[in-house]
Amino acid sequence: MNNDRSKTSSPESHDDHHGVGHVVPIRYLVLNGIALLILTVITVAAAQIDFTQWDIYELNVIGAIAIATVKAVLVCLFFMHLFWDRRFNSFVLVSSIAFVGLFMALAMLDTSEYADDKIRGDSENIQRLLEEARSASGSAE
Amino acid sequence: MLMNLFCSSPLLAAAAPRRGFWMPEQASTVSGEIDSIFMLITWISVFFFVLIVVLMGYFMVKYRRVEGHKSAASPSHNTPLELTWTIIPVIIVIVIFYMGMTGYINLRSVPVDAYEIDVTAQKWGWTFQHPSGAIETETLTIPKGRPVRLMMTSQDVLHSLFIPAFRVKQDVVPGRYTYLWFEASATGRYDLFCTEYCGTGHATMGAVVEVYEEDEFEEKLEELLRWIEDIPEERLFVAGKRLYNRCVQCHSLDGAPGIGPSFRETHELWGQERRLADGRTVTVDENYVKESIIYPAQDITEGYGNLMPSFRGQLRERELRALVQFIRHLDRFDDEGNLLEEWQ
Amino acid sequence: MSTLSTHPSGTNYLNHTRGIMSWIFTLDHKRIGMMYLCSVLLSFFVGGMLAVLIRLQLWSPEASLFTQDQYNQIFTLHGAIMVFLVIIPSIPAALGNFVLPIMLGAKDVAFPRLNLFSYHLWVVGALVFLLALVTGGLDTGWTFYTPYSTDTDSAMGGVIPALTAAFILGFSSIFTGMNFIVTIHRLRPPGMTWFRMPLFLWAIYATAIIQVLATPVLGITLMLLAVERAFGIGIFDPSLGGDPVLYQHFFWFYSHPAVYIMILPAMGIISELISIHSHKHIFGYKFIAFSSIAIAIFGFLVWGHHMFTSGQSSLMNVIFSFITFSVSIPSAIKVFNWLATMYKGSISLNTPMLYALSFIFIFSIGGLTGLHLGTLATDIHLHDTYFVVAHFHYVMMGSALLAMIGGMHHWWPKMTGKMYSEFWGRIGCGLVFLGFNLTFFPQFMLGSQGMPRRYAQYDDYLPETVQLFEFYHQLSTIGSLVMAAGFFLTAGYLLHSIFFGVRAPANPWGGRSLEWQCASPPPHDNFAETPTVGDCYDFSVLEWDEKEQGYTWREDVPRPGEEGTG
Amino acid sequence: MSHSHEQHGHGDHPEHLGHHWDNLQQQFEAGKLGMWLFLATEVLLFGGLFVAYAVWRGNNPELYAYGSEYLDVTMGAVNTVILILSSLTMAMAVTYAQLNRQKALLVCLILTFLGACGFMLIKFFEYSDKIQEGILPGAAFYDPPPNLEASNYWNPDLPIIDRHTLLALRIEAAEREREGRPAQIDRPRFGEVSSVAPAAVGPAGFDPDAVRARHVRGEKSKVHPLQDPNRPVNAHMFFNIYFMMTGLHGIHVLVGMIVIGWLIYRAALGHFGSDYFTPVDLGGLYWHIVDLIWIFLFPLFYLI
Ligand code: HEA
Ligand code: HEA
Ligand code: HEC
Ligand code: CUA
Ligand SMILES: [Cu+2]
Repeated sequence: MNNDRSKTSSPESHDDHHGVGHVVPIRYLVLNGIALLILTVITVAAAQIDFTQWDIYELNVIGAIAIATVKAVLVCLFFMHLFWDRRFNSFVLVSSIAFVGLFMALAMLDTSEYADDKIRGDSENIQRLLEEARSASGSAE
Repeated sequence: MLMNLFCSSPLLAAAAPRRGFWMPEQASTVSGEIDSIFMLITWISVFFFVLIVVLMGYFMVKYRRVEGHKSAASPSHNTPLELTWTIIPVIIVIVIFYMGMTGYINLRSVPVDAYEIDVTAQKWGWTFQHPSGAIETETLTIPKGRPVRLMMTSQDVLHSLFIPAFRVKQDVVPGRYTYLWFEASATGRYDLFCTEYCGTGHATMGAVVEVYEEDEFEEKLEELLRWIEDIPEERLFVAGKRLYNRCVQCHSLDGAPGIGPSFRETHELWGQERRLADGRTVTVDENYVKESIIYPAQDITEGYGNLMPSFRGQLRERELRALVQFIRHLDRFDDEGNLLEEWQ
Repeated sequence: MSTLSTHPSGTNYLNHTRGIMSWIFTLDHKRIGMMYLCSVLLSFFVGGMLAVLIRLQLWSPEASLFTQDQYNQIFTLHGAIMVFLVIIPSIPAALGNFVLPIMLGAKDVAFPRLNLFSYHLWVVGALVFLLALVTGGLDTGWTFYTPYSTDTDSAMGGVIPALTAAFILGFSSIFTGMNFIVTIHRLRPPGMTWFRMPLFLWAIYATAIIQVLATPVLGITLMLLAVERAFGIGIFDPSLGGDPVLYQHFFWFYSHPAVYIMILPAMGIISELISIHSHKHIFGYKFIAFSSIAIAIFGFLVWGHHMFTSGQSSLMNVIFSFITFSVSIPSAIKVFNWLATMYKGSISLNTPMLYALSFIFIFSIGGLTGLHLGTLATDIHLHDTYFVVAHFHYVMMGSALLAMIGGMHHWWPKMTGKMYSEFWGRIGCGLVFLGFNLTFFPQFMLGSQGMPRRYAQYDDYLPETVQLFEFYHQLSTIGSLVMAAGFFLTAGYLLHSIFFGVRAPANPWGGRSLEWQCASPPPHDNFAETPTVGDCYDFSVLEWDEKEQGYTWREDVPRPGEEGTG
Repeated sequence: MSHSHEQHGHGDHPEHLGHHWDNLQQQFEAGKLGMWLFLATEVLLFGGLFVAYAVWRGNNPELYAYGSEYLDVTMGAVNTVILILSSLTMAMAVTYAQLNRQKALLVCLILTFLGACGFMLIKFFEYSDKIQEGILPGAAFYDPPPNLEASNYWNPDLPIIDRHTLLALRIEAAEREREGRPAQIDRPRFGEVSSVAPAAVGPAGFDPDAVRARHVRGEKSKVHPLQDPNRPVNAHMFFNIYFMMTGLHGIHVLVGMIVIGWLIYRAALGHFGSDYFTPVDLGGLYWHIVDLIWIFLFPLFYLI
């Protein structure tokens, strides 16, 4: 009875079975760690480049997110064993991200659509706060 | 009988002659279209509901369990059949969606020549301001046969303006403007509700929409501006309170400085010197207050910016006087602006 | 195989250990389910009594029973209790906990400790909710809309405790959902393939997906709201530059899927009830199973239909309206499949079946009026009126909750080992059904005629309007009293049956899913031996046994195990 | 529990196997799936905040360009490195547990724990800096720093830029321009007054291009935001989201420290080995997701 269960439920075939689960060699982990550190350096460096001089402001954002995504994928695949795990676990992760993406896309679309209806400038309340700050700090004039 | 039930109830006919069974009277140009969409969906629903309930009742009786009777063998699935009752509803809902969308686009497309009314919502009341400067709070007076556009914002929390007879509704959101438009197609008086929960007074935050023929409307509008003539000179300060609606955003009555100085402060300084931003001083008197309203930029009070709009042309002489009297006699009102007993 | 049909000889889960502690700290899914059931019913009673107060207040237009502030608290509490304490945990956590592992053929859920923890979280959440009452009350409506809820001058003092409570209850719900997904994935015994699972399990599975994916967003929303209210940070509050419409996106991103947390398990129950009590194979198993998943997924795409008038942009309104209709298709599939199941069946009009039929009747109305609301042009008129109130009571109270009551009757013999009075059961169901429709049908007209919701009184308006509203409100109030009578009756005979009821057979209705193969009430570990699984909707193998007063396996048919399948 | 063992009569039931499981593999995989589902809820929990981030960024990019100048990139980068390293040691801990290397397991866990401490320490400095400077979320943003002299940004010669000061600056600038002198403020733009009703007017004199250019040139704004005529409207919004996200992340790190502490305790007692390492594995997954979120937070707040 247990036989067909454990057959279907064992991970991918290259599992050399020390007990349960897949053992990831330390070598892989260290390499992965180094890759992550290098990518961190790259992100910081890339942020210094002035893409605005070529009129492409958002490239900084896109680049940073792209690198962060690569890092995240590395963490997931190797540190978190998803590379060797059941595909369903990856599916769970990916779908959670997909739902965040869905939420984000629709919410951004809407808020940008009605952005023009907003009353510009500081709200009355903030003006009041500033006024208070001014009289409190005594730095006016 | 059924037709009766769904179109107009005899039971209620006496109470509300112009109402249908489902919908209130149609008093705007869009209500007809919206009602027909509503009725279409209702009839589709009735069809499916009756279909389902009749089948259910029939099966219930026909296949009721009796001694010895076994359920007859019948297939446990039938893909064509199942696809049929998937696809038919799909088609139906697409039609419904499309009609709803076109109706909605109508509701959002304001004709260019619309008559504009500014609406401010506050807990728990509405302020409607006409282009001529006439302001009303308990009623909303509009012309028949002319598109009206309401530009709305709220001073505090969410509210929502709902006129059932016009089939329009829009939330009023603090920190932004939302709009609503309609064209009344019948004169009369209609309810206006607040339909976004806003606290204690939510249930009573209503007004009455009054629709007049065009010429009558102009008269009403005049009247709205003229009401002040009917108030005796010595009680003008009461009229000033009503006009204060337009100043409330910037001037408080309780002494707390807002965008502009509190009227309480101005009142307390009556007859005394007031320092101005440029270092001059000026005596707070009738003249100063009047000037402040008509040429606000001339004398900027110390500690405030040049932010007050000029009301030149928007307030007539008597209204100006009423406001001046109001500020001058502010000791007859409490901090909320209620008239004290002895002055009522 | 003696346990399949005979009475239990030894202990069962109810008496296998004793003492109150053996319940409070039990790890047995059945006991946890029962504790959930009692707690949920208690909350339902409280919420129901508040509902009756609402109805009494609205009897007359000037509404003199309560002040406006009191009324606002009453409907807020009514809504919040019913949603967060009653209907979301009702079917999954109470009935699901009890039957899911048994139906699956497992000994327990995957994480029994987590399961108990969920229940304890529920209790803590309920207690914190009470805290909201003593810290100044709660009057925001169950939707906590900003800026009303974050403005300390507007909303009463209990907002933060209430948010905390809802946060805790949310995590209780998440853990239940996680537990069920893992149980269904990992604890299916041999032979229990996905398509042999009873449809109730598919429904619970689809529900669990929503619980896991949507509820965390509620968590973060409530957290932001609490921070906003406590410290005034301004993500949602316009007086600090925030955006109140964004809050509504956050709220409904959870709360629309949440309505499917309520209805999906109910639909699962109905699939079971209709098939078992018609003694006929369910029609279109796969369509029903997949439509549950489809509802769960589509349910995430339509939240904006609650915001058609909120200041949401016209573009999004159109998009959301379009997607809204997509959810009605899988629902339609289910309704038609249920009807087809009844066709040529052999229908026993037992109390559970009566509830199932009531469900179809009421859900059709509730769901179809969802079409009026999903349609842009008409929702503009209907939004925030009693039409919406009627719609959601038809689907929440009349559908989800009645399905839960029906399911409770269905599994009552299994849970308690006692039969209730069939006669009073039918009367009770009838009263509830009539009372329900009398309460809520008039509210459709009330709403389309313009009566706004959350109104403590309605005397301030034009006389003919008030007169019309009064008429419908009075009908509604009368109905609610009839319904209350029905529920009291139900509570009465159910309690009676616990003490004086006839012993229940293992299989009183003739169900084939695994829970009917174990004794009533089930033993501590559910099955003495791992049960064998067959087609759980093939009733031809069962026959009525007079001696047993229940159904037993036909002598002339081999059991699945014996014929070598499995 | 012993009770149930008798009942289903599995004589050979391993020690760590719950009574309702068939074998360790099944139990392990269930635990893992459960953890992944939990991580999915974490993703959605943070997801809400990412949505808030994206919505505000999409509509008001200037807030981010402006606000991020007040964050310390070095601290953020060091913290990123720390978290990556501690993630590495955590992953190694899992391997060592599976290989029955008790000592190495313990060392790795302790290193992970130290990483978490280091992260929190740096966070503590960052936060106390912000509090010192009065750069806080929400209404508190509009209070001047508690100690004006000690502030690195506060310039005693400058007024707080509120509506009135801004007005004065505008008039002054206009006069200078008229007199042919160059304007002192960078192209101030002002909140538009709506035609509909007297709208709130505030210091909207913000020029995103100018700030971007300055940012790219590597110049820090040296003035306290309250004194900065280029402060965008609702500048506090950046800090709202910054504090909410890093705060929630910080709470997760604290929880992670408790979890790792507990793992250290059990590892020291020798509880884990090749046949039972689920707690290490699941704790590790949790720790990695904390790292993963930081991997996004770092560039999103500090760098762009
Ligand atoms: C159990 C809970 C539940 C369920 C199942 C539903 C189901 C649906 N709901 Fe409902 N809804 C609520 C609970 C629920 N709702 C609540 C609580 C609110 C208000 C919250 C508040 O504001 O406080 C609300 C509000 C609400 C609104 C917002 C109204 C407003 O505030 O303006 C809308 C708008 O689209 C809507 C639509 C729908 C639709 C289209 C469905 C569909 O899923 C219905 C599908 C079912 C059918 C269509 C019937 C069966 C099919 C047939 C009989 C076959 C024929 C079918 C066709 C031809 C299509 N609902
Ligand atoms: C599952 C959800 C649920 C349920 C079951 C109910 C049940 C009822 N509701 Fe409720 N209701 C809501 C959810 C629910 N409601 C929500 C979410 C709101 C919106 C709140 C808001 O605006 O913020 C609302 C609002 C609401 C309003 C509108 C208030 C307003 O807008 O001003 C009204 C008015 O009539 C109302 C009435 C009723 C009535 C008469 C019942 C009756 O059906 C109740 C009948 C029940 C009883 C009388 C209890 C009897 C119980 C027992 C005796 C014990 C049970 C034991 C066993 C059966 C064994 N409800
Ligand atoms: C947009 C905001 C705003 C509105 C609306 C507004 N005011 Fe003012 N008001 C100000 C400001 C700012 C000042 C101070 C600067 C100045 O004197 O111009 C001021 C100053 C005044 C003063 C001088 C007060 C003093 O003590 O020096 C008077 C009087 C006055 N307003 C009357 C009115 C009246 C009457 C109305 C309504 C009909 C009104 N204001 C509407 C902003 C406003
Ligand atoms: Cu204003 Cu409700
Ligand atoms: Cu919905």
